[in-house]
Amino acid sequence: MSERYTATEMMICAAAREMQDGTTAFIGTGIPMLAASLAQRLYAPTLVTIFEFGGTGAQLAQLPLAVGGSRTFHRAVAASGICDIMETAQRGFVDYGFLGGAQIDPYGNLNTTVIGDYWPPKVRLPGSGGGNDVGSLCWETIAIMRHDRRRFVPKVDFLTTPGYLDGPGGRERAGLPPGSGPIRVVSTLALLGYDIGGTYRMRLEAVYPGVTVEQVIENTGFDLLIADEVTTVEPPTDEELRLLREEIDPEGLYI
Amino acid sequence: MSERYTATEMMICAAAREMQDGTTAFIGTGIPMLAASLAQRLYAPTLVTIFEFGGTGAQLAQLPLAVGGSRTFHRAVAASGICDIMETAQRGFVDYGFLGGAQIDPYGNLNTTVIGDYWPPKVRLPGSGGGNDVGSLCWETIAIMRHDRRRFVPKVDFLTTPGYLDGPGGRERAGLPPGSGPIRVVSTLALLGYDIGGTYRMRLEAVYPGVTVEQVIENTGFDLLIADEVTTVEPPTDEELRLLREEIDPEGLYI
Amino acid sequence: MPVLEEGQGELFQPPDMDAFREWNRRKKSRRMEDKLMTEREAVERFVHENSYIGTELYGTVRCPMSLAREVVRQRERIKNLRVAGQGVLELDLWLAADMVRTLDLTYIGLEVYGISHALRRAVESGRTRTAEWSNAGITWRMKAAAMGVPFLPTTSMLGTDTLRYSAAKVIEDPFTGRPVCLLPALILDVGMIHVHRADRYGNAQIEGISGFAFELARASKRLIVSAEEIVDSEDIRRQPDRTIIPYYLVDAVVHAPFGSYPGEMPYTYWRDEDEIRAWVEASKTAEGAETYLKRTIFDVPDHAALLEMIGTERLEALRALASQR
Amino acid sequence: MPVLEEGQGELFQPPDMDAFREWNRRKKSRRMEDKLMTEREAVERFVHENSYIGTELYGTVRCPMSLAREVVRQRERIKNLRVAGQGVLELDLWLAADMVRTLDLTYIGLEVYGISHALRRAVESGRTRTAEWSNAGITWRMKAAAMGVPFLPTTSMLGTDTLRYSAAKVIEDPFTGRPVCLLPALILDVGMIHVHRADRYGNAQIEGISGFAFELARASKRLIVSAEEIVDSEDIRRQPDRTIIPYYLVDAVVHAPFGSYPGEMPYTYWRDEDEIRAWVEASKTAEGAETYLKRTIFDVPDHAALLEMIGTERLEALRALASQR
Repeated sequence: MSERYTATEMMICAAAREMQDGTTAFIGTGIPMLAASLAQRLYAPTLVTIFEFGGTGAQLAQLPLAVGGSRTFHRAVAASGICDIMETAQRGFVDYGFLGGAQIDPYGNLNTTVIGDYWPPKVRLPGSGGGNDVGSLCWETIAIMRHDRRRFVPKVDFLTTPGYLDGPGGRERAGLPPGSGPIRVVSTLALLGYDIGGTYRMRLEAVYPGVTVEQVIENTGFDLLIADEVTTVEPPTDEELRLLREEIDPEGLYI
Repeated sequence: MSERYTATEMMICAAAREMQDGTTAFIGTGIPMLAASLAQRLYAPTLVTIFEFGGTGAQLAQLPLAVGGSRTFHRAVAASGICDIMETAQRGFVDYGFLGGAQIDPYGNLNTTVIGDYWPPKVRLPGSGGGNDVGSLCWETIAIMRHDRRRFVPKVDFLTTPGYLDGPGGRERAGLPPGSGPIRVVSTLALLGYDIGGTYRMRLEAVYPGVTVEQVIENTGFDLLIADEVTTVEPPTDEELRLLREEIDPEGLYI
Repeated sequence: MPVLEEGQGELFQPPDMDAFREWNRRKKSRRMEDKLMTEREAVERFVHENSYIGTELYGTVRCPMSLAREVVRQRERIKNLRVAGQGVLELDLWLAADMVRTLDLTYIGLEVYGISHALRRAVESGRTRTAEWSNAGITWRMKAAAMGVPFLPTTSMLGTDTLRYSAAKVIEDPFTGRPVCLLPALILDVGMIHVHRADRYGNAQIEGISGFAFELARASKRLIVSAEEIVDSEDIRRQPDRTIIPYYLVDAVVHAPFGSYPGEMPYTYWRDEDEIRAWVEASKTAEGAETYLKRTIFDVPDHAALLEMIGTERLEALRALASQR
Repeated sequence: MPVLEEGQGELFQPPDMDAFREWNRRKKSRRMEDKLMTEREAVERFVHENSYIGTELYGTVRCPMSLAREVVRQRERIKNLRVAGQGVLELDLWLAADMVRTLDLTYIGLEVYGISHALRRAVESGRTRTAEWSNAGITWRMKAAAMGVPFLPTTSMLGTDTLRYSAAKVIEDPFTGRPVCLLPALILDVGMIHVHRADRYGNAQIEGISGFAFELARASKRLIVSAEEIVDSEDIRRQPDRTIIPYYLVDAVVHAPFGSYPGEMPYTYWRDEDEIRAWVEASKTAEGAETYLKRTIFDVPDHAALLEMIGTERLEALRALASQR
């Protein structure tokens, strides 16, 4: 990868470009906040940010440090509470949600709970938080992941947040909302999607500049589907980098 | 009955005297509002009034004309909504509720829905309103009734609001909260209670001045239990009448 | 954990949450679009024959009466309404106008003025079919839809004919083993709410009790908001914690000063007792009711014309009587 | 409609709504009594060994940190807490102080600063037992208790290990036939909430998002409210529509300016990043954490003394950085 930008910056830009104007997006702490800020400035000025503890439609003048912090409802159209927000998602009003995790499997299931057995765990992770709710209730989810074989695993140690569960029809059988599910993984190496309507397994769609398909395959712990045409993602533009570094995260908290 | 006061005035005073200080009372339109106003002025200064559509702890300076009107939350401690109020009752925070109806039976079940068959009805009445909820969820209920044989009936045409249903254990069997139920009927002739812990049937406890036990029995369409000692209710005091007529309902809407 | 009891009442609107989700995904824009329009346009666009509709709060308090009257004004086009009902003047007008075919009924009456004559005529004649609910029951049904769940449990309504003539079900609670009543979610085709202020996108704020505005707004596939005052969005964004209805729920915003007339609007104006009494008298007979509707609705082109008919003096007097904080 | 699936997680607090009703009837006064007391007194009176407790909002935002610290200060008396948990600093302190025996866990982490070391030590050693829930799941459990119902349905958590290691149950929805997850009501022995203003009886109002204050307040058998400002009841009664917690829910009112420190209080003061980082560093080891607890809690008699230690200058600087409306 070029030295003009870091892998994290590439990932933030790739995530920002996924956000569509005129949609609602459930935003969690970290990278999604930076991506949403960038998207609002460049690609999706009317993106409606929705924060777990009550902020809807805030103007993200400054980077929030916490999902309930005052910056998540700065000049918002509504400041309510977690129930209203989660019920809004449950009612089908939230188009996108962003997720992260320690592990992801071919069906987009995520683990943020434990490494190893549940009890006692080898490594105790933070838990579901709003992750399971986002994965259950938003229409489409985008996972943001560091790309290596310890994280892209055939089977997650603990299925915290639902992707397509055990594959075709899995979500519907479990009672999750029909027509919902993961659509995208933005990793540190590539953009991936899913074979929706078919096997529902993860598929490599595009690589970052300087990354090869083989590198992605090597760093993935399960058999990846490969798109007929794997494209190369545009590198971050100067404007994207300037906004990220000077306006969005000038203190360098995340980048 | 004396000409110094009307049957309605006697009933309001009797109801007001039932209200205990430091309790919460769910107040509906009409007589209960007058009784609550009178009670707050004389007997229960810290009575907390609770109105269906959101008012809690209002200062009843003027008589409300509607259960959602601004007078029901005038200088209240909280102005919320119907769900909060009804859930507060469901959680066990509302001590008393006042009810009325076209018919009442020996177990205190009330009808405010139809006279005759359900479909098509001979007379269509307003429906449950909050009545069923009050009868289900408040700890104790007090019915305010005009006393005649058409209203005090062996079996209500339609069981809108639960009293003791079919008698001992009826409420618990149905799933209603244990330990709750009707405790009192304030009629135009008498004060009645229930044989709680025994048959749960209605029992005459006290008559109004000038009313005989026989008159009450004659005007009741079912066999009344009679208390060992039927007392006589104190007539309205001058102060009660003055407050009612001059301060609480000076326009004579109800009295 | 079998179903212990099933209400025999008709389920006028099924609790299909998957379809509601799909509707909210496809039919509700997330963009801040100008939705300002007149009562006429809002009702023309969103209220149709056989629509399932409901209003908040209550006929004599913060009720969208200018919208309720417009519904009557378009009677020739809108027939056979299905209605969620606790009401006073608003539902009374619709019943008197013979527009209501089915009714999820909780309470319809004239409060201090007693029972509703319009309700009696409509139901006793068999023209309006009914199912029974308690006030909390029907509001919790809206709350279920607002929460995006197919039902909510309650310990209310159990053991009564109210439940028997509803479409609720009783099951054994799998955690405690006790019987519990399940209320099916109620999704309205059209909801109507009157508020103190809204911006032109639909962000709306209310003063005083909120009744069931929160729940009805979120339970409605189409939502018409009328407002005493249309404010700049900046006013909303300065106090986002007062927003009860965010814009994306809203399909039409109607500027309706005195929109709750002849009912009251807390902190804004008091009710017009003479006008309310006029309806109480007129509605005692079908003919009287029709004459009243002609005088105040059919012969009056719109809400502004009605206010003109009432006169500034009378309206200002009501404003002077407004409740104080 | 059989139970399709049962979570195998432990149900640390059973959803006994009849007992909760009885408690609310017998133990909660309806009188407006003066409940003003210190953190020490409030914690002494209401938090006990084995208590099931919870806080709102979140360690770095409007969280009752002065109360959370007082709980640690009384560690010798209070042991084996059971905790409802989504948290940052507040739960981290309790975990680091080894006071938490069981945990209904949703998320514990340090947000921008990564995973919680205190959580890892407590759980990986087996000292703290856990059950899993989602954030919405645990809040809806409180909402069930707040509504007075034994459970609430949701379409969240289905199909996952999160459900498998929770105490939720899956049934077939009797209205639609689809699987639905039932969350058992969560009744807390003690809830703690920090607000912008309260009167001495406990009527409390919040600015900005309300998080889950509404639900937690109503789900708690005992409720301790700390407030930036104690106001006259007349201030409450002038805007009753802002009251989120009415007095009768409240058992103790604590005047705690900078009560959310080192977290932020919307519109009032910003977070102290240096202090938060100090905890992140200190908590990496058990010894470091204990040293931090000694310096900021055990060696400091009360909240006022801590503020004095922090110093007026630093606090005023945080006030100057407060978010604006």
